Amino acid sequence: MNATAMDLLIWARGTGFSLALAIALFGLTLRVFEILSLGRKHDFAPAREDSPGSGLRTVFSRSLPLPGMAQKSPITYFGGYVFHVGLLLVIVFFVPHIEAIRAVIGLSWPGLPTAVIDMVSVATLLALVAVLFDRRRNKVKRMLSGFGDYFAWGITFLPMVTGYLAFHHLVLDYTLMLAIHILSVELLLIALPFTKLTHVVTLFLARWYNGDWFGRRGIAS
Amino acid sequence: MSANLQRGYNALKEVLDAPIASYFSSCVHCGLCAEACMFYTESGNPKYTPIHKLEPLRRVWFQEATLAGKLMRLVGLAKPVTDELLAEWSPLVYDSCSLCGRCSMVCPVGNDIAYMVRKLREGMAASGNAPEGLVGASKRTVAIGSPMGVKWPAVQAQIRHVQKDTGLTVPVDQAGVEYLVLMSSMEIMNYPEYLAALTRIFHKAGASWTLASDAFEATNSGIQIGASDIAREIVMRIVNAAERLQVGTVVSPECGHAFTAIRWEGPNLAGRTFGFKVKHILEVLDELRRSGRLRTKGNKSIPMTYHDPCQIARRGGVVDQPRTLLQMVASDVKEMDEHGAMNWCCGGGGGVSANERAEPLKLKAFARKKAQIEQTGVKTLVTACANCRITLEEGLEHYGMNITVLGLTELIAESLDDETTSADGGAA
Amino acid sequence: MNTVETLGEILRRRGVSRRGFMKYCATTASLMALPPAMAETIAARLEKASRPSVIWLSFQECTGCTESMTRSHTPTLEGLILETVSLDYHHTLQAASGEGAEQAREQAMTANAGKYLLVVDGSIPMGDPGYSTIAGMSNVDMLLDAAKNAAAVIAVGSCAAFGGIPKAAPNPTGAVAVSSLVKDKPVINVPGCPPIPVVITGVLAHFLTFGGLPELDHLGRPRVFYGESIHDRCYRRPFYDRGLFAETFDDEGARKGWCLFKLGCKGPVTYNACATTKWNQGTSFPIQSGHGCIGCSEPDFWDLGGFYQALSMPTQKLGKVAGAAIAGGTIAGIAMAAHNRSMKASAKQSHERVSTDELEKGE
Amino acid sequence: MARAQEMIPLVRIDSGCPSSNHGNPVPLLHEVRHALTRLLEVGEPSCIDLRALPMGPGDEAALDEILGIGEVAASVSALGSSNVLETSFPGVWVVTHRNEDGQIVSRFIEVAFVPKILASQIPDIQEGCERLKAELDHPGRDIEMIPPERVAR
Repeated sequence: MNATAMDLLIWARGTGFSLALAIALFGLTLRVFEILSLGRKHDFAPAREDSPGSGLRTVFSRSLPLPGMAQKSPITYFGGYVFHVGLLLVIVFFVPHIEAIRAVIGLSWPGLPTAVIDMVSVATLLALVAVLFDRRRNKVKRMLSGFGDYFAWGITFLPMVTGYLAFHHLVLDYTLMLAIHILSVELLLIALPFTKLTHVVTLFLARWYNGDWFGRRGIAS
Repeated sequence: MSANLQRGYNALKEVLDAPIASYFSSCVHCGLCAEACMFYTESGNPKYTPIHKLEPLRRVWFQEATLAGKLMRLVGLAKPVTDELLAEWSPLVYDSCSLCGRCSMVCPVGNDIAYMVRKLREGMAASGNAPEGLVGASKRTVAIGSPMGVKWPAVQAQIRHVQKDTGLTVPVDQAGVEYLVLMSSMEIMNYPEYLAALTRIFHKAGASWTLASDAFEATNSGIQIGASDIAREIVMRIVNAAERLQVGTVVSPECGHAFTAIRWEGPNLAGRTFGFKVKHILEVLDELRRSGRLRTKGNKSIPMTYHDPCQIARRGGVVDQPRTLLQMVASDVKEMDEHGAMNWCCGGGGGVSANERAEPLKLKAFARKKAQIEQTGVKTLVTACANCRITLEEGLEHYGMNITVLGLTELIAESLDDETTSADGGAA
Repeated sequence: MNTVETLGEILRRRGVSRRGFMKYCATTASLMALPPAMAETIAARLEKASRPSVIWLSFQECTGCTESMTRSHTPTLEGLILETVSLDYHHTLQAASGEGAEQAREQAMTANAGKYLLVVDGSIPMGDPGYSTIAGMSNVDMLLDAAKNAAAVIAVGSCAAFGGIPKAAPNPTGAVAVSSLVKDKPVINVPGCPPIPVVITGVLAHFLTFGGLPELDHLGRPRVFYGESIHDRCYRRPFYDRGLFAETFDDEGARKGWCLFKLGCKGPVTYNACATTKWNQGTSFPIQSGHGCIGCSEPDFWDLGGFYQALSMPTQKLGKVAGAAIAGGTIAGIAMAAHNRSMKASAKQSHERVSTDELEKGE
Repeated sequence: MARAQEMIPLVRIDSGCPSSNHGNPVPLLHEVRHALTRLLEVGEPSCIDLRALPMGPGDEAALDEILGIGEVAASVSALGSSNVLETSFPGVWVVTHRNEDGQIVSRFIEVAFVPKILASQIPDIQEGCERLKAELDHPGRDIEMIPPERVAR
């Protein structure tokens, strides 16, 4: 018997997942050390008292656009919202995913009906296509974008699209598509610490530092 | 590696810190910072995208402080930092950035881009890639004491004028006073009314104050060009004078970067906290108002609007004070659509106005401010930064706009309530 | 062996009426998972079908497949099929033993060379032949010998089809599937542990009726039986779609017959006819009895993680892996941190004071 | 061969929850409706194999209940018994084939004017006809014993 879809699935759920998780955790830990070890000089300038801003405030507030900004770059904002919220919902509230998370961290919670997940997935996929289109169309984004940006887009899109195709039994046999789906997630995990996808972790640090800086100066950023 | 590059590269390694590493790790190339930058919005050129201006610093961080970057450099995949790169980036780092920090407010992942441009300038300056105009200003500040070449005798001449006009004494080198007043050379040369206004206000308020003959200049080219060694030297003149005279508060003039230099960067350049407080003149005025020592009468009814200087508002936290003060003297204040912490920069900050090379771009970027002013429909523009004021006046003239620009401190001084002259006051 | 008598003749000889034959054909179509309209074609073919010789070899197996087939629930009808074939060698069922039995096999192979069907259950050990040997002959030799002149090979059960439980990690006997040894003959895989009885007889009926092989999927399984997953044909599927899952085997969801995905059901990746054909006179199948599908008709189902582990769950224990990765990341991180700190310290040390002279490019 | 199933009685134990309808009959009933339309319009009969459809516990009972019982109920004895029932929807028949042990071996919904299995089959008629002819040519006891008046009729 040659390698079958099932062999691939078994590898993906077993060795593959362990490897990917190990690389992701290794990488993220390393990255956090790399970042924090650079340190931050003590600020001798006395901070303003009763500041309206703070690092913690900014961690949350930066999720909302400032007035006027959303109109300036609607695809970035609305596309960004739809695909981020969509990804979050699909990753965190699709029952098979909850089971996978439970196996890793031991916690679980109620899921959403698959019809809802299905709709969210379509919206997420469309939003991802829209932001890619915008990346090619918008001259700023096109100038900023390199291989890493398209690669990051690809490895985000791949799990979404393979998951969707697997669920709907499209293109490939379900077992093979499921294996490819899991492998694509593993690729995402492996790339997480070493691409711009690291922002899922470091954006909290970045927002904190930014908010702390502005907060000391009396500005709610 | 040339000696210049070596010095610059070393300086860039020195400035790397955890915030910078977090910022570069988080950037997703969404391009939103461009939408917040008038150098991009008014020119339409994507190279003025704020995060793009940081490429040399990003390379140093990636190759020096990450394992992935070190490995990439090992196999020759990392893009090198060269003399040519720094030279190519010099116009992006100096001409197209006023350090206004608007991009730092909109970045969705929270990158403080202005903070990083300031750090990148350390390497650019150390490697000799700073623009000529700023180099000249720095040389004059260090050698003569002021970027515009103003020396103490020029200030003395102005003091004489003020004393003559107001009939009040301008105290010099007096120890133990409440306020040590600083000025910017712009105010000494172009806006002598500032010193007169302060003299009258402090007199009415009964506040003790002084000028220091060896530390009158508040502007700091070292901050703008990004050379901390030079900035420290300049700042320490003020610190030494203030501590020698044992003043309670050092008052930053109506100048944005001067406030940043002494209030926020000063203690860090000195490596210690100061034995005195540092306040912007608007903060001082607002405190005097609150304690009842500053009173005005009469309201100007002409419509006015207020331009927030970036370093004072967004980067300095002085947002409410100018509005309260303006309300005291003007009855028809119209706000621009985006103001306060989200104001648009005049385009001349961060050393841009001292950099002749940047002149055309600065005027192009001014179109944003122009549109904001036009939208309010007013003919009188009030601000609180001598540098903004010069840039605004140049811009308005360039675009043929008939708008009057006023300094807020003078506007307050004009409306001082003469009835309530304090006991020891002289003739008005 | 005489094979001149056709099935039609056999049936008539037994006094089966045309109505009975129609009923038989309708049922055969049903058990071959063919559309009812095919009954007439089947009838026409069966009239003329002749009686093939079948040699059944059992290797590393548990006899479950033979048990399953002999206990098929339609004695009369499937019995007819079984009686129609000439089962010339089956060491579990035949009366003969010892050398006589082996002679029967050799005789059948010679007499029907090129025409007989070879049915195999059990996997073949490639390690020490001593793991499974019949009459001093290793399983590999016997298989290759018998396959040489067979018309086709039917690998019955997951062991013969995919290696099955003997091949489960770490595969101590070096077990392999029939298809990895027999390359020059058509091999039909009829996996399942055991396969559904009517699926075994259905494949025989197909061979009998159409004289050839049914359409096979990429794993060599007849598409008619293995074309759709258990999940897709499961009556509990609506619960999956609505997000209603049994969490334990005795909770309210379990009593209400909700989806068993969370309890480890492998239905989504298992292709078999259980959900429609069912077992025990069409009474039920594992999911209907409240237990998830274990995926027994799929290759390496034994290594698919625990039977009670949801399909989407990683199969390996991750605690140690995660711990080791974080520890490794910490060590590498500390090394990088030390590097970064010394990089910054040395940069600070080699700081050349920038005076206004250095602002201009010298040299 | 002795059949274990005969010795091991199958006992259904009620799980305590109602055998709910899992919704599977609905698409099937739509299929039946389309088959009826076809039968009316082009006279084409259809047959649906109930063993090829996913049915949960209660589904088949629910289906039977919806279909109901119509006017005709017939029984065929051939290789075991077969029940042919017209449902309350004329033209829709449920055919249940059993083996000689009384176990259900297949079950169909036939949409037809008359299910084929009810009609006498030509080979059977031929055989019956021949048998009758043989009997008449060589009268055996059976025919002789019939009273003459009944033969005349």
